[in-house]
Amino acid sequence: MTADSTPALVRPADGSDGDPASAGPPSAARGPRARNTKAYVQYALAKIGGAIVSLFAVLVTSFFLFRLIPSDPVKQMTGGRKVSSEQLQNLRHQYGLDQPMWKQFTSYIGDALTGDFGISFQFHTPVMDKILDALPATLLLTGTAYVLYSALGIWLGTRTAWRNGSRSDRFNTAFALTLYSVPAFWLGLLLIIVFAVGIGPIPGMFPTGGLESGGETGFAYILDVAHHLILPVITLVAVGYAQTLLVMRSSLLDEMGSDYLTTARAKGLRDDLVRRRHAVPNAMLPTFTLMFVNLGHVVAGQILVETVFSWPGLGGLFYSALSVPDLPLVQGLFFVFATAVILANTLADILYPLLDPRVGR
Amino acid sequence: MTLLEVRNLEVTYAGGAQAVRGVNLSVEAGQKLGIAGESGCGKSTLALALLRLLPKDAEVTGEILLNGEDVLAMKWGRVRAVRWAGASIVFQGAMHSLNAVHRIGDQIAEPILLHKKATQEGAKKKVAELLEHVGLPATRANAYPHELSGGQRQRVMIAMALACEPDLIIADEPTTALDVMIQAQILRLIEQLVAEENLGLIMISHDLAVLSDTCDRLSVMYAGRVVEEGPALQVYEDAVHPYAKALSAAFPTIGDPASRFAPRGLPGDPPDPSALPSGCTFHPRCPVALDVCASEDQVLRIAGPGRRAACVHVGSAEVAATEVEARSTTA
Amino acid sequence: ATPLNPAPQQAEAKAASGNAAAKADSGKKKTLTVAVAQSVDSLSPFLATRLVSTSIHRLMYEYLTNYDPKDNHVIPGFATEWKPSADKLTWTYTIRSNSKWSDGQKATAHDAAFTFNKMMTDDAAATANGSFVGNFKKVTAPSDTKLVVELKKPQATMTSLDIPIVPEHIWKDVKDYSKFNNDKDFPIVGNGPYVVTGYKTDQYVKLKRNPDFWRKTKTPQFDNIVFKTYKDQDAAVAALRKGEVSFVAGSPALTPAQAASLKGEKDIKVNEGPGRRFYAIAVNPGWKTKSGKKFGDGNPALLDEKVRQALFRAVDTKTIVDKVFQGHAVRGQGYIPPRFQDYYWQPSGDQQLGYDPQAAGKMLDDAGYKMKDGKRVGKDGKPINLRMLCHATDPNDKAVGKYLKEWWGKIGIGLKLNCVDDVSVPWYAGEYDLAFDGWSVNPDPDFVLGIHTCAALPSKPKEVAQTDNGICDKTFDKLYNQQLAEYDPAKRADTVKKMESWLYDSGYMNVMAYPNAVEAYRTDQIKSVQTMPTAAGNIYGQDGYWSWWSAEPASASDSEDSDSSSSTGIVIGIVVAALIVIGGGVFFARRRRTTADERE
Amino acid sequence: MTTTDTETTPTETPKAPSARSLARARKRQSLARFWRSYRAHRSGLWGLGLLILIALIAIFAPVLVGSDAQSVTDAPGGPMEGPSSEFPLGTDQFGRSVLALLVYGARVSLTVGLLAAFLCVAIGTVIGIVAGHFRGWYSTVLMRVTDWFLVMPTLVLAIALATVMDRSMWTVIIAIGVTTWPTTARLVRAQTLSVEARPYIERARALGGSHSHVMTRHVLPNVMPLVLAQTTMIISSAILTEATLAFLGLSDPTVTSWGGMLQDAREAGAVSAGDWWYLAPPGIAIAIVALSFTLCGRAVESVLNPKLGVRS
Amino acid sequence: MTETLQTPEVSKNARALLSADQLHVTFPGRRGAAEARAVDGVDLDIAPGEIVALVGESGCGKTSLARTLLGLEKPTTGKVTFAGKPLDYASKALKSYRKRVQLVLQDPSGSLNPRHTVYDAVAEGLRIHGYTGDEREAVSNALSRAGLRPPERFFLRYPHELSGGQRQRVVIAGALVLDPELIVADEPVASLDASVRGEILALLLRLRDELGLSALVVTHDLGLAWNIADRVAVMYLGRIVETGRVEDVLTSPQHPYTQALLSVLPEAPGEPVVLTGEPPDPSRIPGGCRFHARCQVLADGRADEAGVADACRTVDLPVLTGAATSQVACHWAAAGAEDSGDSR
Ligand SMILES: Nc1ncnc2c1ncn2[C@@H]1O[C@H](COP(=O)(O)OP(=O)(O)OP(=O)(O)O)[C@@H](O)[C@H]1O
Ligand SMILES: Nc1ncnc2c1ncn2[C@@H]1O[C@H](COP(=O)(O)OP(=O)(O)OP(=O)(O)O)[C@@H](O)[C@H]1O
Ligand SMILES: [Mg+2]
Ligand SMILES: [Mg+2]
Repeated sequence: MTADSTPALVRPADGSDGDPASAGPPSAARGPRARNTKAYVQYALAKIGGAIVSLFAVLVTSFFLFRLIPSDPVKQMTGGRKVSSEQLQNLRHQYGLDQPMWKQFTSYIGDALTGDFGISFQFHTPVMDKILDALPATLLLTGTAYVLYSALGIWLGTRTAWRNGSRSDRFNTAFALTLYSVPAFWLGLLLIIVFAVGIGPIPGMFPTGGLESGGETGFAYILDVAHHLILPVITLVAVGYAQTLLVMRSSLLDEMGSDYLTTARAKGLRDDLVRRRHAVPNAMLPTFTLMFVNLGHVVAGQILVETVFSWPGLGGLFYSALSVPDLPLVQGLFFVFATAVILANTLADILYPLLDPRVGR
Repeated sequence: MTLLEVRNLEVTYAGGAQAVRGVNLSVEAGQKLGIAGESGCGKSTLALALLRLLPKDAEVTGEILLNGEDVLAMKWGRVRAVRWAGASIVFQGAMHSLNAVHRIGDQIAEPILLHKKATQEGAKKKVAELLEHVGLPATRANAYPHELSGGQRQRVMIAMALACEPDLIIADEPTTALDVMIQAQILRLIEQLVAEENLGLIMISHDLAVLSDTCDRLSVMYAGRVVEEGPALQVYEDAVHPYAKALSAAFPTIGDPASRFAPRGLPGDPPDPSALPSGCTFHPRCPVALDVCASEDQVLRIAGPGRRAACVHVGSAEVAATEVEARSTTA
Repeated sequence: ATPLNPAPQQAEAKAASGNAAAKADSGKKKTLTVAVAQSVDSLSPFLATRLVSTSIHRLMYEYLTNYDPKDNHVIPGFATEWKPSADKLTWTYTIRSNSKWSDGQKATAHDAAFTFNKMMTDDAAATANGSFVGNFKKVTAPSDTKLVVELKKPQATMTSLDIPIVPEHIWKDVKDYSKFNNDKDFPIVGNGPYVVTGYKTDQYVKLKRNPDFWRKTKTPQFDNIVFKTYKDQDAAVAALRKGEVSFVAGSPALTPAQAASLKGEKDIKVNEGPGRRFYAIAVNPGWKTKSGKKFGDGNPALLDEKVRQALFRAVDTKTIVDKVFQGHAVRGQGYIPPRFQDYYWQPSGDQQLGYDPQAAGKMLDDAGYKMKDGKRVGKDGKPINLRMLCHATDPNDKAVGKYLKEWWGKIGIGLKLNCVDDVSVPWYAGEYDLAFDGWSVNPDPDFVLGIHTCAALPSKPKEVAQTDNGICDKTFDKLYNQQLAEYDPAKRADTVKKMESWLYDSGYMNVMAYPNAVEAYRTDQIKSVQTMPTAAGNIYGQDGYWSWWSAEPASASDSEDSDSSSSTGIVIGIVVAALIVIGGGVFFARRRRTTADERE
Repeated sequence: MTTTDTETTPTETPKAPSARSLARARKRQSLARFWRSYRAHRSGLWGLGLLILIALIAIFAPVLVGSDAQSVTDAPGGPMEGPSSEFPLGTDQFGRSVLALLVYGARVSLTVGLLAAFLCVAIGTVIGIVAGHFRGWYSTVLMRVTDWFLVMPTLVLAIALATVMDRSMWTVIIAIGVTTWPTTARLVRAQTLSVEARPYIERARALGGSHSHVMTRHVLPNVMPLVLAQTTMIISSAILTEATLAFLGLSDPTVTSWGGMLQDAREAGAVSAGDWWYLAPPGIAIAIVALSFTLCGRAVESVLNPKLGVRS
Repeated sequence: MTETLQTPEVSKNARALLSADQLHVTFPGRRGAAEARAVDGVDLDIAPGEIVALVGESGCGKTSLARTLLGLEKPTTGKVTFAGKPLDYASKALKSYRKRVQLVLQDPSGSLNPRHTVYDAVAEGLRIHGYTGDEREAVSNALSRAGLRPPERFFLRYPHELSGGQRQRVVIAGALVLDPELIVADEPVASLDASVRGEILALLLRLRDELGLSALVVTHDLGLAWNIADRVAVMYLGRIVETGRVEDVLTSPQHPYTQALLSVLPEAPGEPVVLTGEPPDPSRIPGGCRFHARCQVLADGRADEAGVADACRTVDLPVLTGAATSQVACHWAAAGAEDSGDSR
């Protein structure tokens, strides 16, 4: 959800550099392949360099941004129990909170570069351990949903665009848009009421929350987790696939009148081959962009859906960390989230030239 | 048997634009037909109609006999079989007509694999042959379209058109976007290939000069209709229809003092195909229009041996161009 | 042990499958699943502060003393008896000799001494319970059964030191107490009635009955207890409905709507007991440091006792109990909830500040705060607009805030709710006018009284301190010291009540209600469970392990149906999902066939 | 008297039609043309109709349901009553009519949606145009900043911001506005780049036009339609984000919003109690408004796009 | 400043309205590619009232030269002189320069903002330069001069409501409204239909005759040069290789490149000389004569006969002066010209 879900999000394929000349295709023939490879490596290195700069910027901001939250670390550590003056000093000292800001900052940066984000105030565990604990659950949920809604979106997007204006197009688009407008957490609540609790003749078929019933092993465990996965995944897919659908649809529509499609038809290709071999690969680029943006957000999880379904993932962890607030954990999570997005974007940038020969060389 | 015979072809787009209005054409094997006309007169529409490539909602009537078989009456399966194998097209903008994400070799091989049931190996060999044929090194098969220059891309398009050894090639403005020198290269290549293989060729362009140089016969179109046709040189140098005349005058001959400091053109604007003028569609711009032109549609009439033109001033007998002019001044 | 149940219980059969020893037992085990809302902060007693963690610690470890479930009086725990010296500065505890750690080692006074010493010497170990030992001078264990604690000054909580005693032989190797969470090696060595056998962050904590537990008056009937985390209370309630869990503890209570909807349900019992919390409006008294330095920016009008009282007179506690708590609370007056009978105090008739907006208006008029254009103006001629701190996560704060805003609006006082996640920063800075406040009261009231003494004030402005609301008053302090030194329960109770009376009159702490504990369990899984106090008490979060220690499983036949229904759930769920996938596939395949040929 | 007045004006106009007034007529005409093609989009009409209806409801809320509908002390009903003729959608835990609250909630949702979108679009457009127009390091810096904001998971950043600032409607507006602009900025920059590549920009520069001339006279008008279409989409997602933040308890609890109602309903245990009349309407209302804006946006986009030639 | 130093140059170009002097424009190469020398040493003078055609194949640097003359691109080295004064790139000075020199682009549809009416488009220049007179009057005048009559009929049209020829007239009117002294037209008719072209060209000629306007017309169409230009400059790979009166250059071309260009025209007599290979690449300009790699004269051995083959490959040619005399930059022509002179 949120604003970045509008299809317009998709970035121009030429990446972030402001070079206007890169938008057009190079006019003259390029030199030998070796030069292309070298250019590509250069391009990739530039992208990676950019990513490192971004990462550093994120690191710095996450330090300062969350220091704005009015909160008292010592209180988080003692869970609100009353402390004496000297105990207070001791705790402050122990966590380095009595250091001047710049010193805290430098040691934070230094530690963070080694993957150490300090000790969670509320869980007394290294932040990274806590994050790594919750990561698999998030990846399982949002990853599954991601794969499903991307596939569904691409498939339906292709279909609706190819039969633009038909009844199934109108129905599918309207249906997707409607789901897209529904708040995810609300849909989750409804699904719980209807399919987990059961309403009227519908029995409660699914668990109300959590990742597992506990205690299962082997195949039974897998089945059990799958069973827990169904409702949250449905929620995420329902609110998520519209975006991919719309992007896929509009980029395919853009391609629909293209001359190369006429060429393909003129060659005597069947309609579905024209679509699959020619139209879709060309229309995929904006969708790929979106998919990589979404991929980056897979790690951030779905705060609300994770909350509603008691999913022990990063989204829920972030929200609880923020409401305590557990500064080191918040910083660490924020950094991990942003890193995931940066990595996904960089990966996208690096892969584009391979996906679309026009880009980046 | 004539290779291609088009009878009374009419195309109306969904928006009501009458892009082609009753065109008759015929092309023999080994013959080169040029179609000239200004932008929007329906040249591309005509070309696309020949292989039923127009959008579904465009209404097409008439007969298109390709090797005696009516394309418009065929089943889709048959149409697909005829496409490229029977007649292939070289499109105007090669950049857009090639798929940017596939290697050109694969694009050339695609119709071979489809129509000739060739093996991958066979197709590859054929692609290499074709590329050499149009003057590109066979290694370029691995290139993507954007790695080629405009002229090279156009060569790829031509190679592709030849892939299934069709009887007819339709070239829709194959050189418009190209530089003079490259244009010359491509035209030579087409001429040479057509001569070698004894193919039928329909060449579409707005450049009357180029067509007259390349083709055997010329048809000049205006607002969806052929207004003059005949042997290429005659039409170019001695046009009968006022439009064709104006068009040929627009290409000055260097060294001809008559055109020095005297650019010639045709006043007025090209017609809008969805709101065509009444009567002869050319009459609003015609320097020699009569009153009847505004109300009476003009059909093609014999204008000499092997020549026809759609103008009131033609018909009864051969009317010399000078006479037409004289008459217009008196009128 | 009770005879084994012929029919398996779903949850418990699973628990057994991973455990070889249990398999030998033919795997028929009984499991009690408790839905909790909090996630465990730590399993280390030195770090854990959340209720869920301390409840688990009650089951894992012994404490020196325990509380009688009937009436909360102190009873022996790890210590069998205790005795203060005449100067009340040395306490000698006799440690029981029949307690064993679950790894077979004997639990002794040395373990207790180790625990206390660790907290006294290692700051990290003092994180959670440091306040208990802040006053300790020296702790020694002269023998296996004798523990001696020397104090710096007398301390009233010596019989209610709520500190889990940990095994020295395990904990002495711990390097860094600030990071050790006691959650890596299972089972975790303990000497309580249950032993922790498994833990997954934010998911569950599993415990197994400790067969060697010393208290043999009764053997716990459930073989396993699982604390399962449900972040969403409705999910927990749904899980209870479906029989996925046996018990739901509210956080802090089930909402009235939830309670109401569960009440009619078959096989579910809603238990409502008087809560241990008071729920009050705290008024900024003008904060000072220990040395008397003033700080904070509380509204000066509130320094007038009459204004504070007037504000409270405009609060209709009955409506709050009826509407916000919908009857699941008791109207508040004195500081200590009625659950603690000994210390419960009520204002006398003329002392009472009952709901009377008119009287409130008059009091304000008299105090010199006149109405002007519908707004009450202060001494500076500006309208009085008060800021009230509220806990963003507490729905009651927000709901009561809505009422307060309207009630006080009627007597011309403006209110702005400032709901934040962490109220402590503005609070310790004294930057508030009013605040929602509430504490869970222990059987011994020392703590909740001590937080209003001058000694609890911060030493520096804005620093975290022991004080609750920055109150500092000589009269109150005198009474506090008096009760601290008083060993006669009745006399001490008297003094405590005097303190409550003072607090009431001061208007600094206006108790609005004592929320009830509202919780629910499945009677087809739990036949009976001990409440605390026995008469109308609560189950979750007791001062002791009584509830789970005493819980009786329902007979097998009752639980069968919940079992089958949830496994049916799995089957149906997966079948439905499979059908959708297959249906989609078929649909897709069919469409493809139709599009394949005659289309263009 | 008045008739003569009105008669003189039209007689004057054809005589000396000032270019300005004719231009205005021209603008009106193109608006009319816009409306004609907009009308062809049935879903867009639906969206617009619904929006107008909801906007009217929001504006006239005090008249429709009484100005004290939000009062807890004067709540007319009992807690959590089911639908009845008096309370068509039942009551909340304070006994207030859910329908009345829903009507009031529209005010917050629409205000937040509109203002947040405005903020987002204003920032995004300015930054996008400037970054697209100028070359060199400031453009690079601007885009780096934009990229930085873009990699932040929006909701995460909004939650963080809403936590940092105090709970009020303005906080939510700012949090949404500040976190969503980068998308707009990128889009506007891309569009600016494509507009800047058009020959008419070259012509304007060759005529001696300054940077501000080019940006305001040429780029802005050509970017605006796209921005307009984008705005409606942003409004729709801003409304969803507002609901989300309110649902997480990050909005002002004393203000009734749809997201806040859902949060209240959940806190009150409406889910367990199965009180659908309390739970369903706010969600449906959010979905309807969000959908309406999206539909309008899509219709606007498809009306403007062909002429805009964005895609060509 | 250095008045004294400039004096001789001012006098040198005294007759020219606009002149380019040793102009070089270099674009940095993208992503490690070599830099592109789009304009590589050009001298060109345009006298008042003169129409100069600049011809050459695609990518030879015509547009870059035109843009540099307008100050839209800063020359890497060399300078542009207008009315005897070197062009000043300060924004104020540029603005006043751009009042006197106007640009007309190839694509009239693209040169008009689709959201501006014809009136706005024409008045834009006036507004930019803060015209104080009657704007309406000026716009009407410009439109009628550009052949759009009656002008009022077109005021409120949008570009998409006009035909291509009309659009180009609007663009020209927009240029005329500021009463410029020189128009630079970059392929002004390339995108128009053949039948419409003549009208626009006739308009340019008429404006020269009526207003004494100078023009630089950039084109790749030699017929167009024949139609309207006084003088023609043939450009190859960033440099002018042949220049002179249209009648001279187009009827008896000296440079093999010009010869080839003329020979491939459809109606040209004789066997066309189709140069092989792709358009040249300004990032790889060969040494010696820049045309030698494609030169038919060198290829068929005629250069060898004339004994200049080595010079063609190795000896750089001097930059032709901008003056109106006929000049050619070719070793072979230099050698051959004497021969033919002898034989004649
Ligand atoms: N898909 C379509 N729908 C509606 N009208 C169309 C469509 N394609 C072309 N037209 C109209 O039909 C007329 C003929 O178009 P066509 O492309 O055949 O012209 P053309 O002679 O090829 O022009 P050009 O020289 O510019 O290529 C034009 O006026 C065009 O606007
Ligand atoms: N902004 C630029 N950056 C880099 N290279 C450029 C730029 N503009 C032009 N070039 C290069 O400079 C060379 C000359 O370009 P120019 O546009 O002047 O040619 P032209 O003669 O006008 O060609 P055409 O006939 O195709 O318009 C070309 O190779 C082009 O790629
Ligand atoms: Mg065409
Ligand atoms: Mg150019």
